Amino acid sequence: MGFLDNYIYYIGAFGLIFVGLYIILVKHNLIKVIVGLGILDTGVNLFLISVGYIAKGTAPIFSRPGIDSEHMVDPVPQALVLTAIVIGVAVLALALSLAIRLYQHYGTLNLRKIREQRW
Amino acid sequence: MRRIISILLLVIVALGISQSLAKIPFGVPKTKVGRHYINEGVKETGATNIVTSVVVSYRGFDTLGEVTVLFIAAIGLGAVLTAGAREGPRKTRPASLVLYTGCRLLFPLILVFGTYVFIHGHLTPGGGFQGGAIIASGFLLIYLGCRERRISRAASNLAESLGGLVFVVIGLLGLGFGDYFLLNFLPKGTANALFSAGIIPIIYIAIGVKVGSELAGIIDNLIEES
Amino acid sequence: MTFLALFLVLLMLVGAVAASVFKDLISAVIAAALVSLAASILFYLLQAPDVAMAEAAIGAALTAAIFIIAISRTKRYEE
Amino acid sequence: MVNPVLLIAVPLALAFAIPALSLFSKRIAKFVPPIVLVFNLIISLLLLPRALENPVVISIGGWRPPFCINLVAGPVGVLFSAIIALVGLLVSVYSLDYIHPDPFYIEEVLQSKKGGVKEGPAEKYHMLYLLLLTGATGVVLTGDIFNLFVFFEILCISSYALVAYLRDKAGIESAVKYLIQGAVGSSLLLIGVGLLYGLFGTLNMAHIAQNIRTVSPISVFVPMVLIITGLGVEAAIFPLNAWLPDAHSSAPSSISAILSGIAIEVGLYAVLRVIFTIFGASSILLFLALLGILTLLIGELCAFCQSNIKRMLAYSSIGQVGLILFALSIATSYGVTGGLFQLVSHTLSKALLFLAAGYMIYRARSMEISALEGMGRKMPLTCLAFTIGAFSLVGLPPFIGFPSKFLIVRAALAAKETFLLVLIGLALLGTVIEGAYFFRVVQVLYFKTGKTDPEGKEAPIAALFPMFIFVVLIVVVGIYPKIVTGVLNSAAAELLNRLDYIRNVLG
Repeated sequence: MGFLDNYIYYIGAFGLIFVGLYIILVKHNLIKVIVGLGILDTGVNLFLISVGYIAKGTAPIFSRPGIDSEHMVDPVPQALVLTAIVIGVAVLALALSLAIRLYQHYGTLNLRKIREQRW
Repeated sequence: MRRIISILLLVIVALGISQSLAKIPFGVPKTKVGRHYINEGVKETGATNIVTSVVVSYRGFDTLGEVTVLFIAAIGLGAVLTAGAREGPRKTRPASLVLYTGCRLLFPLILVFGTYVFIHGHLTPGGGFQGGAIIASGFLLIYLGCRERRISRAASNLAESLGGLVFVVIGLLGLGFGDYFLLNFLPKGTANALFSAGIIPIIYIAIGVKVGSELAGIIDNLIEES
Repeated sequence: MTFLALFLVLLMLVGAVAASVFKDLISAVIAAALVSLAASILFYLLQAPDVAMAEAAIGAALTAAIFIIAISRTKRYEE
Repeated sequence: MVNPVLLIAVPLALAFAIPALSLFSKRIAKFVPPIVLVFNLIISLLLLPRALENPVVISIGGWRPPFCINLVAGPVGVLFSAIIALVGLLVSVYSLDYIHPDPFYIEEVLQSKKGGVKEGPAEKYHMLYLLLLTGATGVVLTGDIFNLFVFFEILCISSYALVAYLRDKAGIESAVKYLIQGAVGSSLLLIGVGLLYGLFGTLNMAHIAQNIRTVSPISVFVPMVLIITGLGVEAAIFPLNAWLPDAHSSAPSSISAILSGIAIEVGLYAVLRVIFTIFGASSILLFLALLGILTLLIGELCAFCQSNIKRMLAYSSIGQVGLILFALSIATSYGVTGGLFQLVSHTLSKALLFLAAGYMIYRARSMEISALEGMGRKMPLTCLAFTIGAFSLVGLPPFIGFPSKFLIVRAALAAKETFLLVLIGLALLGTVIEGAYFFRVVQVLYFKTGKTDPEGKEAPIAALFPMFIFVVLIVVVGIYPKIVTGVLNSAAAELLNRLDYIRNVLG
């Protein structure tokens, strides 16, 4: 159980990252690929947060006076993840708008079938 | 074939990362910078939510960049999707009465909740991004329920511009007052009061307005038939 | 505490795999939203309430909505 | 007292103001980028003398580093920001008249029969353009690795949107490819940054660099590879550049000029900053040199096979990136100076080539090289500009490409390693191929009479003027390379001397 205690979050985070990368590498449907990007982002965010965690920690908010600051978790990764979440949603929205246009042009979202340009 | 190559590639990456991960034990404090923020944050910025003080004050420049990213996405989405000026109301089937009334009732409540979240960003969990997202989901509700309504494009543009401008101008005022961009030049007040932490609540309100109007604009652009 | 985390991580991974397997894109998106929701509870367990709020509001709700709008304007089933 | 933060804050403020301003007047948007970029150019030039003496380190928010984000305006940063402002300014003057004269675009608009396209997206074009350049400026000035990621995203996302700006088939498809590869790259970059934070507990680049030796090399290696891979997508290093030819050839020509002339270079800068300053890694330099030559040969060979002029120029950019990467990985003072010089020379020449090609394509209504036959008589000035750009890129004497390539060869010879000698031989082979395809185009322009008769009209003055400035710069620097070598030498010294960088930032 000790192993799981220590690594469960890392396993979850990297599990998501690898499933996301797998979807992006293997699937042909553009919307599916964008779903993969979203999962990848979530995995990266979970990884960043787990880096900042401290065992038996509390949230870094002095909501009442006299709170123990010794066991507060690291606030920096949380700030980074707030930024990363918003950037992720921005990329997803732009990607989806491109997908809509692509569908209007080609009538399909299968990236295999869309080969206007070659090497 | 493609699957096998991809899986092999991923296994190699996983092995590499595990090498590095072994040096980053879970749950052990490892950071000097974060400790400094926890110990000095309340004194230096006046915000009791340390995450807020990091997001808006210590790493405020990141946040400026992040707001810009969302701004770019909103503009880019508009540039990719909209063709020509939109005239007249949207042509859709009206929603059922229950949905319509429910959305009409919920919308102001969601708006108030979102505003609460970003005004209290320096005291409790939450802040500009979360509040903005909540407000945007309120607009999403309006699109689902009251389908003939539409956000005024001019008002949303104005809100977007004002939010961004307030952020940058406050930063530049800091430069004017004390040679540092985003310097917290207002009095910090007593911790845990609503009117405290100097420029932090002002910036978070600006971010909330900007993020809310941008996300609502993104939804508006996506939903609109072009 | 650990069991909750274990359950959520498993739920998350199952959701991610389901998102990869489903041919119906709407189901895939809902599975992905489930991943975000589980991740947001994990953020809360990891003492990051700010991030949990942002992930729940942006990652789970808004993203899923945007996806569904986009799918309604394209094609629902993967070929 | 000039503050480098103005280079980022003022463009952002004006870009944010454009949606509100355009409620009053639709025409105002297109004049904002030139004005802002003039301002940026002036600030950069004012900063230059101070930066040459001692890097200007500015912390944001009034805290001391490493507890805040800081900007480092050293010779490298100011050099890059000046180039970004200069090229950006000239291209923005060019795009005053060239918003969407691409023939393909016009056809599509006629087909869809929808009015009002001109006004709406045109102001969006100018906002995105300005934000792209702001992102690039932020990347070169910042001293914080996560902040670098954020500005990198600004740069990337605005270029995805601009590649898709014409909304034609090719543009959307290339933007999709570019976006997917770019987004995966940035995720890898973010994982790398997270690992670094886990290892060192700080995000300040100088602070990480100071502590890099406290951790075993093998665990530092993984984040380094992830970060370089993430940045390498934008820098178009060999296995990661599949998006580039599509994206550069289907964007509007003014955007191709910026993507080729600035975006790639900023990506390269970020790779270098990470390798030289943060990791101080000399072990992978040889590998990078090899990768550079591989990139060079593949780019030049593919360019040789193209019949589409913009794709040819795009592949030629890949080749040039390879050459620059090779020169920089020699990692001697000569090598880095040569690499930076080549970078400047490529920026000026390639921007000029894309700008000239833009109007040639517009008049010929086709991107095929064969359609440009006889253009030399129809548009003499534009074709002259194109020819000068091409000669400069190949490295002919009176132009800027000559001294830069000369420096690279000298650096490789001075290193006295057989491996490098072999590689520089291959690089020269690449240059020969480059010469072959550029001369082919020049020959088509001047010495073939066109079967089809393209419209015989010169480009408008707003387009000719920036091209003329580029030509003047290329010739003047080509004749007196001393104008820039001073700055380049101190820039190379800054990149190579990481201890000075750490001392300047952390005090």
